[in-house]
Formats: sequence, structure tokens, C-alpha cells
Amino acid sequence: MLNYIIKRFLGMIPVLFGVSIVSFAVISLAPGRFSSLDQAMNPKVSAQYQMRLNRAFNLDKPVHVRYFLWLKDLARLDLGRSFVDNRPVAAKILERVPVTVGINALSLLVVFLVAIPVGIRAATKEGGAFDTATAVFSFVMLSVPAFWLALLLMQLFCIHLGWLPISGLHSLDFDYFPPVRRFLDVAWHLILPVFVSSVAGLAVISRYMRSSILEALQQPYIYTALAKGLPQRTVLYKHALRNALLPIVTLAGLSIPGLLGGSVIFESIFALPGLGQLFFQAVMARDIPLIMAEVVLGALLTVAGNLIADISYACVDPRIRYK
Amino acid sequence: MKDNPYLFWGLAIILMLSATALFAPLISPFDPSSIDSQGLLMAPCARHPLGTDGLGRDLLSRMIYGARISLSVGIIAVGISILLGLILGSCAGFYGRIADALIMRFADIMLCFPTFFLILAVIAVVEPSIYNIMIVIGLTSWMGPARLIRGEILSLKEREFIQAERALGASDARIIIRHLVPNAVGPVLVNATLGIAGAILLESSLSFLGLGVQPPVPSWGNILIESKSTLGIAWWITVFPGLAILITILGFNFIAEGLKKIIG
Amino acid sequence: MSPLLEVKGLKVDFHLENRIVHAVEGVDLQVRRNETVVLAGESGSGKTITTLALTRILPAPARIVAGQVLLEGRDMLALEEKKLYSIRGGVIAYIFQEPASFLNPVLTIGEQIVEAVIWHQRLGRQEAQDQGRELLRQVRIAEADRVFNSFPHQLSGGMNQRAFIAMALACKPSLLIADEPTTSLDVTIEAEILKLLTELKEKVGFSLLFITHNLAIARKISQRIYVMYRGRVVENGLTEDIFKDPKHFHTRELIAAYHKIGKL
Amino acid sequence: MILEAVDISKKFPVEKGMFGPASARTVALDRVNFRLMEFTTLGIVGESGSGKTTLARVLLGLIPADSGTIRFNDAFISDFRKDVQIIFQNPYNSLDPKMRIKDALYEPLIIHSVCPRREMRGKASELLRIVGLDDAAMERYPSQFSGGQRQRICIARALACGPKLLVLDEPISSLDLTIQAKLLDLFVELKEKFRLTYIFISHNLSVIRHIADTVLVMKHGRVVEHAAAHDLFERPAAEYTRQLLEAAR
Repeated sequence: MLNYIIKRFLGMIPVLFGVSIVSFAVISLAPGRFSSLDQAMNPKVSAQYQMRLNRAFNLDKPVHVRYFLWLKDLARLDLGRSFVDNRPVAAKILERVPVTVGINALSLLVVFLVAIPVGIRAATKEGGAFDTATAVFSFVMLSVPAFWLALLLMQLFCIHLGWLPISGLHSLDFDYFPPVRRFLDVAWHLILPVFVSSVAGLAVISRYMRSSILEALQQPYIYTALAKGLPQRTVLYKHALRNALLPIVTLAGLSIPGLLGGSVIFESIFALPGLGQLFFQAVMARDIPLIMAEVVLGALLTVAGNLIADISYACVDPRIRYK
Repeated sequence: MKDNPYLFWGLAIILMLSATALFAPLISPFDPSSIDSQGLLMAPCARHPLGTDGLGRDLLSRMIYGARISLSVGIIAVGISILLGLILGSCAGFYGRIADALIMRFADIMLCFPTFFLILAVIAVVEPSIYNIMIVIGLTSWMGPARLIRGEILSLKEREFIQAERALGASDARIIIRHLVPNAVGPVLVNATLGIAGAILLESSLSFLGLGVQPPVPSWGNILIESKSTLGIAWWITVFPGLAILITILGFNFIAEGLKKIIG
Repeated sequence: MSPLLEVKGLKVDFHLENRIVHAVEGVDLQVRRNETVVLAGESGSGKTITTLALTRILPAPARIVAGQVLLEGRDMLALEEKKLYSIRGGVIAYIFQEPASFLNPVLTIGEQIVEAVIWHQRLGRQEAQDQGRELLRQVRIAEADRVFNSFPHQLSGGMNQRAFIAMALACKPSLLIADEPTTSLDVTIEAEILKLLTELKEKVGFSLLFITHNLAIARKISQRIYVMYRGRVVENGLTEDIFKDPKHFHTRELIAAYHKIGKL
Repeated sequence: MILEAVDISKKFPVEKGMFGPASARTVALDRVNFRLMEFTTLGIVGESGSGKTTLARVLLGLIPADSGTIRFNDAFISDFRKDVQIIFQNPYNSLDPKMRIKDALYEPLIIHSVCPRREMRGKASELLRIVGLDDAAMERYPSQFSGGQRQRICIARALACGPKLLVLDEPISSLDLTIQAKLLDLFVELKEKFRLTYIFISHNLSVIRHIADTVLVMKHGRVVEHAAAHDLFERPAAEYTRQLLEAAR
């Protein structure tokens, strides 16, 4: 098991190296030109923007030198300064990490706590009303654009019924609330965002769980379990479920890029102060250092997610743990 | 066809949509950018079956032209990603360990980036035009098809009927055309259909954020920008474009489901 | 005295999507105490389905449509599902063909033996584990402790099959059904497993219903043979009579093939 | 002598290193030598992992040998890909599921331009007749046939370009005994009719005894014994051969 983990860590290094190269390549498209939007608005501003770009990326030097300089700064966590308010990019990102990671973790939790039992029930009552209902729900939810769903739910619950807050992380007079009330207030604000961000995951994981269980129930070792006289419940929950859960574990790790991508939309719509909203603002303001930092961070979180998925899969599946 | 409802309804939706997009100028009641001065934010009525937007433009016409954008972005973006996937995937699958290791490591690296982050980053540095979006979506979604095609080739290469063909003296080209392609086309087609649905979703999300197709060119995504400000007032601006996106993606998902049944 | 097991007019149908397949069309057979009976037949003859029907562990599409399965006089087919739990593994136990795929890959050998012992004999976990290790020693596994804590993928085919036999005998069944237990094993290991089975049968004392398409094995280990063909028992009798004077055309075909390439 | 194998060796990597060469390698073939007389049947027997399938694939040039040479006598084998064919064990895997039987039989005819396009249908139906199948099979797909029938189709395909040497890699092992017996008779009949030479690989000693003239016993990639069938079964020289025979009796 240990050498499996070491191999995975070693395997990560070339990937991270590749990530830094691709990130740098993407961003190096920028300094040479600036978008037509700025030029139309005010030539003086764009000249100033160009000069700042040169300084931020020492454009005079050849590409590979620029890359190593950037990499050196990256390693020292000196991600440069934001064009918008000149604050260090690292600080701006750090203060927003808890919100995004929190919401994504919550929605992952919701997805797994709900989708797995739903998948199991749909599998055990295959073809029944519950099974078809979840099938239709999943199919439609996979086709619904997440931002549109958010708009519809905001219209219904926030405006029409007024049950839920329309945006933000907490109410106006949040600072005067006692701790418990603060917690409830944040929770109240997060109901809609977490639901919307977990809908796609619910649809995918519940269908995946259902087919994974159905497949496990057809495996030969199920006959052995039945032949030993074990009751249906034990055969399902001990023998079939444990095998069916194996692929689900990796899905958790692999869904991180999707969640991060989605947070750009949710945090903009619900005005939540997270990495996604910051990224959106940076893109609108062409804040190159901040964009670069977020792209690399996004990749790092994804690589970490894949690593966690790999290791947790090895823990769960003895065939990998004991090669 | 009848015993495969998914495929039937999926094709019906997409064909109707393609017709709408193709004959947009003929069937659209108004020019998408013509302004009806008395009809600002009009609810659906005889003149404007789907109502008008804040500038008095007919929503139905804008959505009909929007269909063009969504379909063309979806199809061309996926065309690029499938093409790239085909080239890189077959190289990895066919030409042995080094090519395989390099291409697959490159795919792993690209897969590390949340696609939406990568696309937004590129759009931040390149003008957000419909062509750039197609290319960017295409360049950031080739990894799935590449892995699929590589997997198909590797699994087929081991199959005995390919070995038998080689023993018969068939050339590589003949084996690829006569055996690899017919067996791999099914899964690739399913992947492409799902890819189009994904690309349309991406384009509309980008346009909704103002980073996709730039107004005044109508796309379902950028029509919805206005819905944020007219939430409580004009329900039709939120409902109809979103519904169009939903039905389109549903159509492609139906086709994918139907194809899966056929290839078994 | 009455036989341990008597099957009368057993019929099993498979309800597939668009058609019904009659897998077993009226089978009658008997197994007396401490007797070894072979159920011989080629693929598709319904021999496996017949044995699975005895304790109703049939795959989903299969339905028992007629017949009786009398175990010490009680009809298994009429019993309520709960009552069958004590029969399965307690009175009738099974060994299957591919030990690696019929053992749960994510549970240790020990755990899979212990769960049967605890369930049937209501023993404490520690006591059950001791009994489990003893069972492994009984099937002549040298490093019983190592195997007890190993997973199926860590053991060879022969070792897995020995562990499987230990598991099947955990609750002292009176009838052991072995469905081609050695077909997937190498010739040398096959001989060891067959020797082990016959020795255990003498020492522990149980009836053996052995399913095979290999007549050489049938001749070596059984007193009586039932020959199945297309869902029916077409011939049955003492082993030597069947080999010396086969009556049904299919039995003759089998014996002819046996003499040509079935035995050395 | 139609074929001679000299010191053929082959190793397969076990653990593919991330970037570097493989760390451990298993020995598949270890200096295998034998001669094959024309119009005879060489039986190759051995347990799983003995290297017999690898040897078959090396002989067909489907896998490159690490070292050693295979010399064909060009009096018999002039065009390698035409004169040497292979039949695999798994009938469910040896036919392209997406291709009708007619097209599968046309493949060798087209590749080696055995006959002009218009005569192909006639040639294909003749091939089917030789292996005991009728024309109705032409338009059907492999999934509509039993294992035994599919193996017959594979034989027809292999015969299409008039081969001299047929390598049979466990051709009947996954079939029922009665069907095995019928196919064996077919192999014997075809050998006489087309003056073929066989290399017949099997783990079943009784099948080998029935069909082989000489027998090669393999263990862990090495030739343990090579003798005429009669001598091998009556007076086995190698200890391992005695063990195999004992276990099978």
C-alpha cells in the first residue's frame, strides 16, 4: 500500500510540471495584445495597462526565462499583485478559499448522503415507480442548465414565496447576531446555492450507484452468498453494496474540477464571496496575475482531488492495497 | 425506429431545431434586432407570441436566431474536439508505448484544469467572439474522445479477430478501415452527441456571464443576461430561452441514450 | 429407506425480453445418503439451473413453473423464503466452477467462512474464527492462518477452490452440490481437488451431487449418473451400465466422444 | 522438413515502469527448438503459462521473438502470409461482430486476390460447404451462430487462401465434448484433402493423443520433451510428462 501511495505522489510531479507549463502557455497569450474592449474605451488606459503587463511579466526576456521567473515566484507563493487593487493575489485568494471549499464540500456531502440511498432503492425496486421517477429526474436535471435552474428557483423561492434570501452569504445585521443565530443565518443563505450546485451530482451519482448495484447483484459471488443461506439484506448490504461502492469513491475525487467550474456561475448569481466570483471578476477586469493564480490553484485542487480519489480507492479495494 | 423511443424523440427535437436554425430568416416574424417602440417588456401576446425584451425586441425572433448560435457552436466545437481526439487517440492507441505515454500524460494534465476555469482564462486574454469560443471549447474537451478512441483501439487490437486479420496478411490501413472504425464508431458517436450537449451548455453559461457571444448577436445564453434584472417583472425572458436550452440538450441526451441501445 | 433428496417433474422457464425459454422441462432425480451422483450434460442442457432451483437461488429471469423438491420429505419449493435460509448452507451446500469469481473479491477468505458459521451456528466471532481455521486445515491447506487472512486475488485457483470447499462444509451439510468445480483448473490440480472431495466425503459423510460435462471424471467418482440433454433427463442408471450400454442417442454420442478423446 | 525453429526466446515485461524500462520480466519462451515435417501434425501440450500460445503467435509473426530464428522451407512456404494461417481458441472473439460471414470470408480472397470479385460468392459458399455449413450462413452475423459453427467459419476463412501450414491454438478447448469430436474429424479430413501440416496446441492430452504424430511437451517456456506420439504416451522420458499423464488418467 505504501509504495502505491509513493508511486502516486511521484506520478503527480510530472503532472504538476505539465500544469504549470499549460497555465503559463495560456496566460502568455495575453501580454502580446490586449483585448479590443479596452482599446475602444480609452487609448491612454490601454497604454498604461500595456506598461503594467510588461512589468508584471518582464516581457523583454525570452519565453523560457519568463517561465522560470514565474515558476520561481509561484514556488515562493508570490503570485504578484492584482491589477485591480494592487493587493497581493495570494491574500485575495486565501481569504476566499473557505467559502468555495465549504460550499463544494457541502454539496458533495449532500450528493453522497442522498444519491447513494436513492441509487440503492432504485436498484432494489428496479423498474418500479421510484426507479422511473429518479430516472426521469436525473435525465432532466442533466439537461437543465445550472444557471437557469438557479434563476427559476430564485424567482420562485426568493421573490414569489420569499422563503429564502436572494443572494449573499449573510443578512445585513449579521454582525449583531449571537453565534448560533449567525450559523443559522449562513445556513439559511446556503440552502439554494448548495442545492443548485449539487443537482447535477445527485443525478449522475444516483444513476451510477443504481447501475453499479445492479451489476454487482449479477456477479457470481452473490450466488455464493445466497447459497450460504444469508438473508437478502446481508447479501445486498454486505456483499453487493461494498463492491458497488468502489467506483463511487473515485467519482467523488473526479467531480472536483466540475464543482470548481460550477462555482464560478453559482457564486456570481448568488453573490457569494468565493473563488468562483473572484475568478469571474478577474476575468472581467483582465486581472492577469489573479487569473493565472486561480487557474493554477484550480488545477492543484483537482490534482489533490485525484490523489485523494486514488488513495481512497486503494484503501477500499484490497486488490490494489495488496498487489 | 419505433422500438427505440429515445432515438426517435431525440432526432425529432434536433431535426426540428436544425430546421428552425437553418430557415431562421424565413420563419422569424421580426428581424432580431428590430425595436418595437410601443412594446417594451411586453408579455406574450398575439403580436409577440413570446413577448419582448427591455429594448422592445421580439423574443421569438431572437430565440430563433439564437438556435443558430447554439447549434453551430455545439457542432463545430465538438467537431474540433472529436477530430483532435481521433488524431491523438489513434496515435496513442496505435503507435506504441512512447506516443501513448506522452499523449496520455498530456491528456491527464489537461484534465487537471477545471474546464470552465481554463476557458474563462483563455477568453480573458483573447476577444470573446463566437469563433474563439468554438475553438476554445474544442481545444479543452478533446481529452475525453482521445481516451475513448485509444481505449477502443487498444481493446480491439487484442481481440483475436484483429490478430486473425493480421495473420491473413491484411495491411494496417485495411484493418483500421474495415475493422477498427466500424467497431469504434458507435461509442465515438455517443460521445460526440453528449459532447454537443455539453458544448451548448458551456456556450450558454459563458454567454450568460457576458463572456460568450457578445450582444447584439442573440444567443440563448446572452438573452438570459437580462433575466437577472427582470426576475420579478418579466417571467418570459427567463423561462423561454432556458426552456430552449433544456429541450435542445434533452434532445441530444435522448439521441445518445438511443444510440447506446443500438450499439448494446 | 427414502432418499435424502428427491426431485419430481421439475420445470424452470426463463422469461427473456421477447420470448420464454424452457431451460428445464420435467426433471426427476434422486440422491441417497452418502452417495455420489453425477449430473452429466453439455452446455445448455439445464444441469446448472436444475441444481440452483433446488434451493431457489435462480437468476432473476428464471421461474420455477412446476415440480417438487423433497428434502427429507419436505418440499423446498413450497417453503417460505425465510425457512430456506437454514437449508441453504446448512443442509444443501454448493461449490461453483470459477473459485476466483465466486468468492467476494473485497472480503478475506476467513470473513467469508466465518459469516456462514456465525449465521448458521450462532457462534461468537472468536469461536467461529477458530472453527474457520480448523476447516482450512481440514481441506489440507498448509498455511491455514495466512490463507484465512488473505483475499481471493492473492491465492491460486487451486487454493481458492480448497478454501471454497472449506466454506461449503462449514455448517456440516448433508448434500454437497459441486458444479464443475475443477473445469477451470489445470489437470494436476484438478486431480488433487477430486481426491480431496472424495476423501472428505468418506470422513465427514455427505452426499455429493457432481455436475460435469467430463465423463472421465464422472466415471472415476460416481456410483450413478443422470444424463441431461436440452432440459430433460434422457437416461440414468449405475455408472458402469451407462458406460457399457448407453441407450439414448445423446448418451451414445457422449460415450463415443469420451472413448475417442475423453480418456487417456 | 517444412519449418524449423532454432533457439526461440521471448520475455514479457511484468511491471511497466513509469518511464524507464520494465523492472521484472517473465520468461515466456526459453530457447525453443523443433523441426516440423510436412503433412504431419505436431501436438504441443503444456499447462497454462507454459508458453504454448506465445509460441503460436511468434510462429505467425504476430509477436516478435526476442531471439532465435524460424526457417521456412520455401519449397512449401513461399508466401508466408498466404501459406501459414492460425485458428484461435475463443470462437466468440475470432470473428468481427460487425461483419457478415460473407464479408469475413471475402477478406482473405480480397487480400490475396485469390479470385475475381464475381467469383467470390461461389468460392465462399464452397468454403462453407467444405466445413459443413450451408449458404444461409452468408448473410448472418457471428452472434447468430453457436461456438462450434463459428469455429467452422474460422476454419473456412483460414482455408480461403490455400494455406500449407495451419497453427491451431486450442481450437476446440472451449467447446462441448461431442462438438470437439466432430471438429477433430473435420480437421483430420481437411488435412488429407488439402495435404496440410498442423501445429495442434492443447492442454488436453487425450485430444493430442488422438490427432498428433509427434508431441512437444512444454513447461515454463522450455521444451521438456519432443517425441513421436506413440513413444511419448507409452514410455514418457521426462518426469513432468509422466506427471501430466498420471494426472489425466
